[in-house]
Amino acid sequence: METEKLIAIIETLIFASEKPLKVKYIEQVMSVIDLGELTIPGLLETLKAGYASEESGIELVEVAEGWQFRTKPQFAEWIKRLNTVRPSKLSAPAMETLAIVAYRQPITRAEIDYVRGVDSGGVIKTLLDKRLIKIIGKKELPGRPLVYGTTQEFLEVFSLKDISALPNLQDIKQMSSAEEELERNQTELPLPASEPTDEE
Amino acid sequence: METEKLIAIIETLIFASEKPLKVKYIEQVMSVIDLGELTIPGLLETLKAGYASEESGIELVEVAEGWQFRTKPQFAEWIKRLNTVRPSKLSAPAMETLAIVAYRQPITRAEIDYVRGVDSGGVIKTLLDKRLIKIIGKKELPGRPLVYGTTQEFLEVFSLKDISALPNLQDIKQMSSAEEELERNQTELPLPASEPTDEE
Amino acid sequence: MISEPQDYRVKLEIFEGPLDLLLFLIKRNELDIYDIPVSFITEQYLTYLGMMQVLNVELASEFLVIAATLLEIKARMLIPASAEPEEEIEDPRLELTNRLLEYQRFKNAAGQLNNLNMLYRDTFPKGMQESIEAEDTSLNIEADAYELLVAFKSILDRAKGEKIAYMTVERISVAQRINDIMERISIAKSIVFDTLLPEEYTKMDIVITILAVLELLRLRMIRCEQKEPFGNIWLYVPE
Repeated sequence: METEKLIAIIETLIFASEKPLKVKYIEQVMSVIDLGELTIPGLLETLKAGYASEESGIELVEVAEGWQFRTKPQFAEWIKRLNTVRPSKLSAPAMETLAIVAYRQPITRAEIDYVRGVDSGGVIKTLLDKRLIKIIGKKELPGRPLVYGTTQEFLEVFSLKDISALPNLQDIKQMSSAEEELERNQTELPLPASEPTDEE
Repeated sequence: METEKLIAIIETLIFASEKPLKVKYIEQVMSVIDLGELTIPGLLETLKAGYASEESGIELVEVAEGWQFRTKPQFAEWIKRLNTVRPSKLSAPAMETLAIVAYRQPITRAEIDYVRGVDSGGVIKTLLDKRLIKIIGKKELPGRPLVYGTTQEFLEVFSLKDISALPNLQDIKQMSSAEEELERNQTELPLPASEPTDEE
Repeated sequence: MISEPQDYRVKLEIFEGPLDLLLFLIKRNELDIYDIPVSFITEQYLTYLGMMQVLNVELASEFLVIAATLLEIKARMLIPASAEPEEEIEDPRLELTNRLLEYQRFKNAAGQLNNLNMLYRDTFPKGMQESIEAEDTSLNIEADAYELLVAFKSILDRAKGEKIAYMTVERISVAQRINDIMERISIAKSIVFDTLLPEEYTKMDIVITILAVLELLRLRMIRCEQKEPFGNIWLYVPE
């Protein structure tokens, strides 16, 4: 089969998929074809480059551990003018709480409350409803509190390839010694380790 | 504005639209631009020709209600293959119905219909087909209605050791800020049957 | 409508909590976060709280907790460092400083998240779904148990309002309803279905009544007739 045809198949698979499409599923579907020297990731890159360079308003992006077609950000204003699309917005408290969950997961509500200095019950509910965070288990602590983490939808909404693609937490100078102290002081309220960015 | 840019705007509008997009909406959105000699229908034809001639797997079609992108028919087989390879999510009605069965089994269809407030025949059939629920007997009620319960496969899909491992309502208490309400209501799932299945 | 206090309230709510307020005060007064002048900041903080109270802004209890913390730190700062010379005295401000730094980091992180290409704000996925679907009865399903729980909870929430009051008052069984119907029909000989329902009926009443009628039909204890489409349904005692 010619390369163009292979790429067209991949294009339709991603196009027809409602959610970002994982490479493994593309590979499974196309396992009946002898690709020769070619690989699915290689073909994906070719397809992506085609959309990127072209005068197209659409691009192929890698999000949430899969591939999806999306409109290029510079066209957002035009699409919003169509009132059929729902714009998304998160309040400042929601964004802040989401950031804490994203960088400190798994995290309990008590820990979120402590970092924010205010009760976060309502905001957590909002984020759960929006499916940006989810309950990922219970902590081995008295009362077995629930612990929260981010979802696939979180990655999709923020156009992140995977959780490691989160922007680095900006380090504030002179923090390290202060942080060690923090860790030592946390006997009553255990917070997760203070270097969150290098997990996974 | 160059023609390419205009076409890209139209492309993203159609792409992002949830329904086939009418020309008049495109015209409304783009009414702020001076198109000069160009017309929206003309630009649409150019865009359509671009997709048609290209090696793309996608085409722009005009259906009764407007314009939409679709995969070209010759790729349908590949998309069908994808649907069998990729795990699917349960639809919201299916998940809802399954939840009622899981938490209130044994339960009759009339009871499910009542709780959901809509006819659940189709959803029950889907769940039976997927072997997530099964008929576990008949109820000692007039008409001896069938009663449903969950299956072994259900436990496997949801990674549950046994049915007692289902998370309970206390687990989501902290999800909501109105905690007390939940506690008060959790035994009160109103069922039409005279003998509510008050297991637990 | 008196809208003035409301306006103030909106302005003051830019502080998401006491830590946010403290950070603001430190920044506004160009203070060193690693060497916070506690007396000064406590005074400023309390002034702010006082102002909010004057404006009738309801304060979250956390604001008062931090006020107490500040006062406590202030008091501990006054204890002479030489009291126990062999022990290394910890700076009483340390925990608060760390909390503020930590909070600051996440405020920054929230800003960074906000700068990413957000779906439905900066970028949009395909709006329409393809309708090519394979008939799929496979068990190839992605699901987790909490989704199930959440679905169940939303059912409970939805079920709330309407019924619970009725439920407890009249939890009538199908058997009871059958007896009711038979009693009335033996007197009246014929009866319109709708009149079997109580004056204020719930969905449950309908279900139970229908179940009762169906059962009676099955047992041939009544006969049922509808004279025209969408017309009244009449129930009779069979001859």
